[in-house]
Amino acid sequence: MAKKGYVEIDSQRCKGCGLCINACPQHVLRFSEQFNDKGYHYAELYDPDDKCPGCAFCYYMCPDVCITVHRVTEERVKV
Amino acid sequence: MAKKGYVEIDSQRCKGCGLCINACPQHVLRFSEQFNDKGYHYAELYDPDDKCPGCAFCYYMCPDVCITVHRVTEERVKV
Amino acid sequence: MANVDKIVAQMPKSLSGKEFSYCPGCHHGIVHRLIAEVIDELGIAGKTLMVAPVGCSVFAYEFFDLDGTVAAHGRAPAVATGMKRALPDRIVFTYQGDGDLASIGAAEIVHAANRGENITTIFINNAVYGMTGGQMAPTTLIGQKTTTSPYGRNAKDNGYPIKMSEMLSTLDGSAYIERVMVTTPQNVLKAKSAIKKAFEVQIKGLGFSMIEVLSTCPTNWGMTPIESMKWLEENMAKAFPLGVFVDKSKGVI
Amino acid sequence: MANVDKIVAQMPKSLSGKEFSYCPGCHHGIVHRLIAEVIDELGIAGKTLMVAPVGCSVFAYEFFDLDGTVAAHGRAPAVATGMKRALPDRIVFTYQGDGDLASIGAAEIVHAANRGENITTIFINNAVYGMTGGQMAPTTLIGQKTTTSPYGRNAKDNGYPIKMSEMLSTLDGSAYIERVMVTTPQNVLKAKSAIKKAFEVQIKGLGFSMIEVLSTCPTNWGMTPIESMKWLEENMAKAFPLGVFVDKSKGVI
Amino acid sequence: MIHSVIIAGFGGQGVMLMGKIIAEAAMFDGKNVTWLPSYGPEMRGGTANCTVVIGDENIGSPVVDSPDILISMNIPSMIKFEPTVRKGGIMIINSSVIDREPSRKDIKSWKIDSNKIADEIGNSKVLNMVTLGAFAKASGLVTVDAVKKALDETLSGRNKALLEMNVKAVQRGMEAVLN
Amino acid sequence: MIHSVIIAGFGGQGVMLMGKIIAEAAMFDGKNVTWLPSYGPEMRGGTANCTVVIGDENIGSPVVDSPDILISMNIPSMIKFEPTVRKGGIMIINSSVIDREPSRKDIKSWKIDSNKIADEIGNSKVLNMVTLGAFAKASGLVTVDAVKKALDETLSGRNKALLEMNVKAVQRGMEAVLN
Amino acid sequence: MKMLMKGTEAIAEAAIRVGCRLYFGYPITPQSELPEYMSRRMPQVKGMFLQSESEVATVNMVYGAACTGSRVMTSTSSPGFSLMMEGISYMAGAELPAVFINVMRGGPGLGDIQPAQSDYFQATKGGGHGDYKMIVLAPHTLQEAANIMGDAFDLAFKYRMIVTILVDGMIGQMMEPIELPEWKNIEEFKIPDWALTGTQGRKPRKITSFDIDPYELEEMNLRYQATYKKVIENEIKYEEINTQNADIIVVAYGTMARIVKTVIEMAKHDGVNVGLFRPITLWPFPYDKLSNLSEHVKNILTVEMSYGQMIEDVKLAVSGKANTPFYGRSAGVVPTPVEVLEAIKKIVRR
Amino acid sequence: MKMLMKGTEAIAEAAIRVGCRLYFGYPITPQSELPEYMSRRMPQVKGMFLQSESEVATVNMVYGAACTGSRVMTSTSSPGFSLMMEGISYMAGAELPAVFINVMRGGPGLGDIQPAQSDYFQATKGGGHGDYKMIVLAPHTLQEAANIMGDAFDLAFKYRMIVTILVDGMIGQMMEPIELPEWKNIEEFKIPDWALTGTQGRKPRKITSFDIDPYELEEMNLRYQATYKKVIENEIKYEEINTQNADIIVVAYGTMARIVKTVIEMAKHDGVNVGLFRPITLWPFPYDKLSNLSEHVKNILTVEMSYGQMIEDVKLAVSGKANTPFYGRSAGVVPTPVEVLEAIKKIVRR
Ligand SMILES: Cc1ncc(C[n+]2csc(CCOP(=O)(O)OP(=O)(O)O)c2C)c(N)n1
Ligand SMILES: Cc1ncc(C[n+]2csc(CCOP(=O)(O)OP(=O)(O)O)c2C)c(N)n1
Ligand code: SF4
Ligand code: SF4
Ligand code: SF4
Ligand code: SF4
Ligand code: SF4
Ligand code: SF4
Ligand SMILES: [Mg+2]
Ligand SMILES: [Mg+2]
Repeated sequence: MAKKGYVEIDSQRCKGCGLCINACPQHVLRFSEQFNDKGYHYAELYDPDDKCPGCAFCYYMCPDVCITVHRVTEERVKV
Repeated sequence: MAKKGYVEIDSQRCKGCGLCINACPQHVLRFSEQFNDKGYHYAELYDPDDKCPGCAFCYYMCPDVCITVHRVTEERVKV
Repeated sequence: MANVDKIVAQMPKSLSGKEFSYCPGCHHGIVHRLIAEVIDELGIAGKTLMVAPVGCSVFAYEFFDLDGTVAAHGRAPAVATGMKRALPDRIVFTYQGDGDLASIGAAEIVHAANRGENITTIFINNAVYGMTGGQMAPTTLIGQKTTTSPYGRNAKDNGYPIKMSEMLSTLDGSAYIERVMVTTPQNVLKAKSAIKKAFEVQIKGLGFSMIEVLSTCPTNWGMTPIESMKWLEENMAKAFPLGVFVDKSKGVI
Repeated sequence: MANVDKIVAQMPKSLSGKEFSYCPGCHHGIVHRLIAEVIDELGIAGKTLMVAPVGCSVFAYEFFDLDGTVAAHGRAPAVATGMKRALPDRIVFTYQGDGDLASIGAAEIVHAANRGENITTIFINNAVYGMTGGQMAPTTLIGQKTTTSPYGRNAKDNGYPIKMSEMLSTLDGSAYIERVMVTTPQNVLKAKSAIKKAFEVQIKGLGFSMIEVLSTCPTNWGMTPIESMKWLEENMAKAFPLGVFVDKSKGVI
Repeated sequence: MIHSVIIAGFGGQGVMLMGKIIAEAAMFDGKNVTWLPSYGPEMRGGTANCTVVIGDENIGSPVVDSPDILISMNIPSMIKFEPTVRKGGIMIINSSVIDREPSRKDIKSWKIDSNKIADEIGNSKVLNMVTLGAFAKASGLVTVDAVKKALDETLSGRNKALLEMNVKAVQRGMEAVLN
Repeated sequence: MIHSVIIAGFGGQGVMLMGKIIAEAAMFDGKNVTWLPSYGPEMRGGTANCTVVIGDENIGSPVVDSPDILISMNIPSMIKFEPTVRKGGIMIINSSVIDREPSRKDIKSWKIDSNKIADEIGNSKVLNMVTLGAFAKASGLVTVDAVKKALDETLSGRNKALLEMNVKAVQRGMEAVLN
Repeated sequence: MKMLMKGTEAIAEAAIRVGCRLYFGYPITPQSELPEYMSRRMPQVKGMFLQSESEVATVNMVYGAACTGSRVMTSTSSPGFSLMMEGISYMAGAELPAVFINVMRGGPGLGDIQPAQSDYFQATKGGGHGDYKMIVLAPHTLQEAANIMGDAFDLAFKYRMIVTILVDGMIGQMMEPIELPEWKNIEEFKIPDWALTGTQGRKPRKITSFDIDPYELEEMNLRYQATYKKVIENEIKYEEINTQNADIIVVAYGTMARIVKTVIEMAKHDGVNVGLFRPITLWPFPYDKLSNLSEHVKNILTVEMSYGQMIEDVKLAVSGKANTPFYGRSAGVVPTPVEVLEAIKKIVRR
Repeated sequence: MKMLMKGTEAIAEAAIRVGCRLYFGYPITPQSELPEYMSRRMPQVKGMFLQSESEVATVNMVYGAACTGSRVMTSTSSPGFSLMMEGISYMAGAELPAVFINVMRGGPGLGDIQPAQSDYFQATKGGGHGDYKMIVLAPHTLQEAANIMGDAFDLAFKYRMIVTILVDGMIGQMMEPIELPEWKNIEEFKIPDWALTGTQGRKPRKITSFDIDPYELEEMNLRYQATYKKVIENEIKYEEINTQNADIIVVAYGTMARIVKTVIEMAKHDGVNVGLFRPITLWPFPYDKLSNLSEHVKNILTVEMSYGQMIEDVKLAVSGKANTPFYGRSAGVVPTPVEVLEAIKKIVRR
């Protein structure tokens, strides 16, 4: 099944507050095992079965504006 | 007919604002012809036919606390 | 039978007897007398502290036979707070003009009220800065000409006549707030019982109490004392409706 | 057929991109983003002036890609007034905390509102002084422990949580006042449209507009960001009911 | 030479304006001049006064301990300022309000029935200009033309009649000194 | 002689308390001592540090440009302070969090797996006391008894168990230095 | 053509003519005629007058207006000036230009409303916190006051500093014939390149007195100090009246200097040759000039309407090279020419 | 028995022990621990702590509490102190005793929160309006700070003056072992005969800084001036460290003096004999003593955490008898012993 959406998270900017993880209806966000340079376990997308529709709930809640949300749509392209 | 009441007005304290005169229901107050030391025509009682019952309306309105109100009553006095 | 002569009304004991510095017909004097009468009747003169403002009533501390001081312009509620916190069993009241209370002193009165500071404030609203020569106050009416609103106050530049009693009554610390005027013997008596109520609220420790008195400033309004009272009743009393805005004393007093 | 990848949400243009100085999970950041989104959508970035407060958001002027300054603690409304009077056709907004706006700045906000000063204020109410280490704010809840109310705020000594939106909405100059929170994606969107409304009110020249945002301070509340949001919803939102308190835009916008 | 004048009376008597007209007139006469009002709450209802200093050279202090000339418009100000007038100085008294004699013998005094004269002219308000006329005549410190010019300036915009009435008042005041 | 210590790490790692206990212990050892925190919003989430100066004579400046000893609890503070340590000085590294080697060769460094040891003791919070123990042993600046006394003071009122656990942590930290 | 005007009004009209179109203020005696005049006049010249809720608000409104690069001013008297100290310190730190008028009255506290010079320290040393300075100008006639307004605004913008006109109730309340300054064409003022006007595409501008990093803040402070040095080098102003071969030199400013000018004439009759040194810039104070003068005279008498404030700057200038007696009265009492003359004679006859 | 305490907390606890039971204040770094401590402690000793809405409110609350004759105090840092200037001037005029703490930080404006000494002028010359003075004490260790609190309240009541403790963020934030002062029995304080307590039969008492008649106000001012004279005669305090036969005398106070003490030791190794003159009372400043010292040494170096404020008092004292070089940094940057030593060597080696 095709990807409908995904998010990029600026892992260095992230402070690991977890508000995005808490807000994600698809539960496809989690804390990374890694520390970033600030010493935080940053948030990362783990979406093996492409659940993320790009609803942007995570973006709405992120206090540090770390998240960029993408939506992927199929469109007829003129050739 | 006997005096039921009367007022004393501190003519030196008076500033001639006329609030008492304006308030007197019996119209027994008026401005004096004289100036007081402050140079004001002070208020004075003119009550030839003893109309003043000592209602104290003038007192209530006086901004400079110039007025002392008396009431005269007939009382049986033990001898 | 003999005639007995009783004095039914005279200078209250709590006044010092010093001549007032106010202009002829100025309502400051009436309110002073009412406060003194209330203090006499409640028998609290010996334990009452007064805080005078900066304004025409800056001299007020001289006119009362009470311990008293003058606060910096607008800060009377803070000064009174300091006194009350130091001596909680004393009665502390402030006397403030509208420039003093509503303009420069807005923060101090708001927070005294919000803290439920157990003090009483007598607020003289005469829609103008009297002392300094009749400049616009926050309480000045729309269209009213003053020395700093020579073309008449207009809402766009200067905003609106501020209703302090209404505003302060939204605060949970306010226990009693009423607006009165003293233009007739009848409403003078109403004003007196309002002031008495305010002091009783403090005595009972119910919190912040304030009486706003709509007052005249014949000198700066450029009217005779009698005209001023008419203008007050016909204009100010409409912009600033009389009434009780908070009363937490119900049942308590 | 081809897959098209669209970015639907990202860092707004009106933010400078500088990393926020706030603690993890602090709501200041969410509100910053919402303001920037609104400014982008209204296309007013080029003519908007920002006044930052003294508080944790003292750095806010750095975080926006706008001309901006920092006002003295509590005086942002006065600074904004000076700017707006000098440049009436610019958009001027202040960003203030509850200590800044409700405590030391009470007089300035009251008079900006009463003048109907045509500015917008974003008011971050987090029931505490964040910047200085979690002291009691006038908005601190009854019973809430802070570094200056170690035994919990009690009404007798400290008065009551002050409801600024309710108080300011009694003033005739207030055109739009609403209280919101940002604890869920849903109410984040509500908060955004409130902020947009406030700016639109200014653009239309209707007068003073303010949005009060109930916000978390995980650090000084001593909770995790998630716990804080729960505490906010269960406690603060009860003491400070959400809603629109004034709306003079009806029919106009 | 430097000359000083103190003008004192009730708020309502237009003493400040009187002082301003005198100062302005002196200015038009090409003199240096200062005008200093009493200010503050002592004005409340009570008495007001102003000090005018006129000189050929620059004027240092506009404050005056002992004036050369006193114009006293009511009893309180006469009581307050008469003793301060410089020996050989001049005092103009508004006898309509002041029912008493000057106590100083070492100064020259003129009693002017200003209110009455003003009423005769038909406007009680111009009593200050009547007094000003008397001052001008008695002191010779300002020329009539300069006073007229000053009045003209101050009343500019107002109707002609008012100006003429004021000028008349000044003249009547000057005459009053002659008698 | 005067010795200076800088203790730096995350807010949550109890670096301030560590510094206070060290200072208090030195005091109980009869030394002069000052403790100076970093303060202000840079603490927001980020790193915190404090400076302890211990001396026999009076201590003038509590500010230290180059410490004799550095206790670094996280990478940022190691990056920031390692270069400032005085030649021949000492650095204690919390190797549980710091996954890198010291770059200075002219100072003596000890790597302590503080978090792990704390977990072994059964309370991750005592990681600061483990580190403190290591510091005490490595520097010899404070006696164990004094540290115990300081802990006793600070935890007075709290339950005995907590105190013992902290003391244990200190001892384990000291042992860690020996290996 | 000369006009008879009140000091406060002369200052206000002069300010308008030199291009001030923004006034914020709060009434206080003895300067309320200034805001009153502005309230009448500003609407006529398309300017803006706003009566603020307090002096604390005033100074911060001025801060805001100054951020936009506009010519803005305010006026107050002693207690009101004290309330502005935090804001003034902020403006100094933010390097914002504006003109303040302090029409001094008797203090301390509520004091009275009569003329005084007891806010000299506050204006020249820094009544607010931190190492900052304002340019302080002290005119002694209404003509000088009117003339100085143009310089005041020019200096404020040239150095991005506050310029304070320090006068007293006498200057504020008296009338004198004056020649008003020429009208300046406000269209010709260009908006400074630091002004907050909205980015309109360009890089954002920030104005602040703040930097959490002490080394950054030190940089800012060193910049202020460099500016102050420039002002000291270029802007010192004073007046001298027969200071050469004088028996005694009197140092006085403002109203007090006026009075001393009268005293100089009186003293001639008594055969005493009195010189006057009148600082026009109180900050920067003319230390060097006065230092030179002190080498050729035995006594340098400072006369103030205070209990001795400027005297400290006089002593710093003289630095032991001459006697530095003092005569002053304060609290609203203005020394008369006679008493100043007596003070002088006592010293000279010693 | 010695305790390790923070400066702000040591001051607070000492104040309570010497009888202060009323504290009003508003948080500000670097002294918020002081109100925080008071909020915990006051209820335990039946005292009163109130967090005010602002520093403007604070100073006026202190005014009100002081009117009742109680021992009241507050604390703040630089910007907050600036907001208190009007109220302080009022208290000086009303002759009200109280203790103020200013824990100075970098300025001007918002500045930063690091230690500074740039509010010296404000505290010693009068940041408020009018001719007034406060007694200004500058402890340099926490022990001295704790000890000085008793004197502070005693002086305040003895002279009916404000006493300001002028320290910086360093003293406020650091910990040091200290011996706390003895507890005073507050029952033994008697209510002053000027205090407002309610007439209870006696004559009413009035407290004000106001008299509309300048001659009356002058009387009041002359009374203040007489008090100040007494304080100057009786209360000057300073510390001297080998000022005799020193190659150079350094004048410094508070934190800066601490650092100089380190420098003295360092200098010995370089064979430079450095003396320290440390004013403890900044007002009244020890002019005479320093004047004497300046006769026997070539260089008197002033070192401050400012760009030169106390230096003016040093120059007034020295009055040309010695060189008066200056070294200072400000804005929250604390000069290190090393750089101060360098500055000294440069001068000595000249
Ligand atoms: C800090 C300060 N600002 C301004 C003033 C000048 N001032 C004295 S009284 C007053 C306003 C008086 O008006 P109000 O409070 O309404 O009292 P009123 O005279 O009308 O009774 C002002 C502005 C002052 N004394 N102090
Ligand atoms: C005049 C003055 N007083 C006090 C302070 C110290 N101070 C800085 S921020 C602040 C309060 C911050 O609380 P708030 O406004 O609620 O903002 P928050 O940090 O909670 O977002 C205080 C008291 C100051 N900078 N200036
Ligand atoms: S866009 Fe929606 S679904 Fe995708 S990660 Fe964010 S919150 Fe989860
Ligand atoms: S909300 Fe933002 S800052 Fe918080 S964890 Fe998610 S990405 Fe990181
Ligand atoms: S008491 Fe009544 S009737 Fe008598 S004079 Fe007064 S108002 Fe008139
Ligand atoms: S009301 Fe009082 S002051 Fe006014 S006229 Fe009557 S008596 Fe005189
Ligand atoms: S000026 Fe107005 S308020 Fe003041 S005393 Fe006169 S009438 Fe009353
Ligand atoms: S202290 Fe509180 S308000 Fe300030 S940044 Fe941290 S969480 Fe946010
Ligand atoms: Mg009023
Ligand atoms: Mg807050």
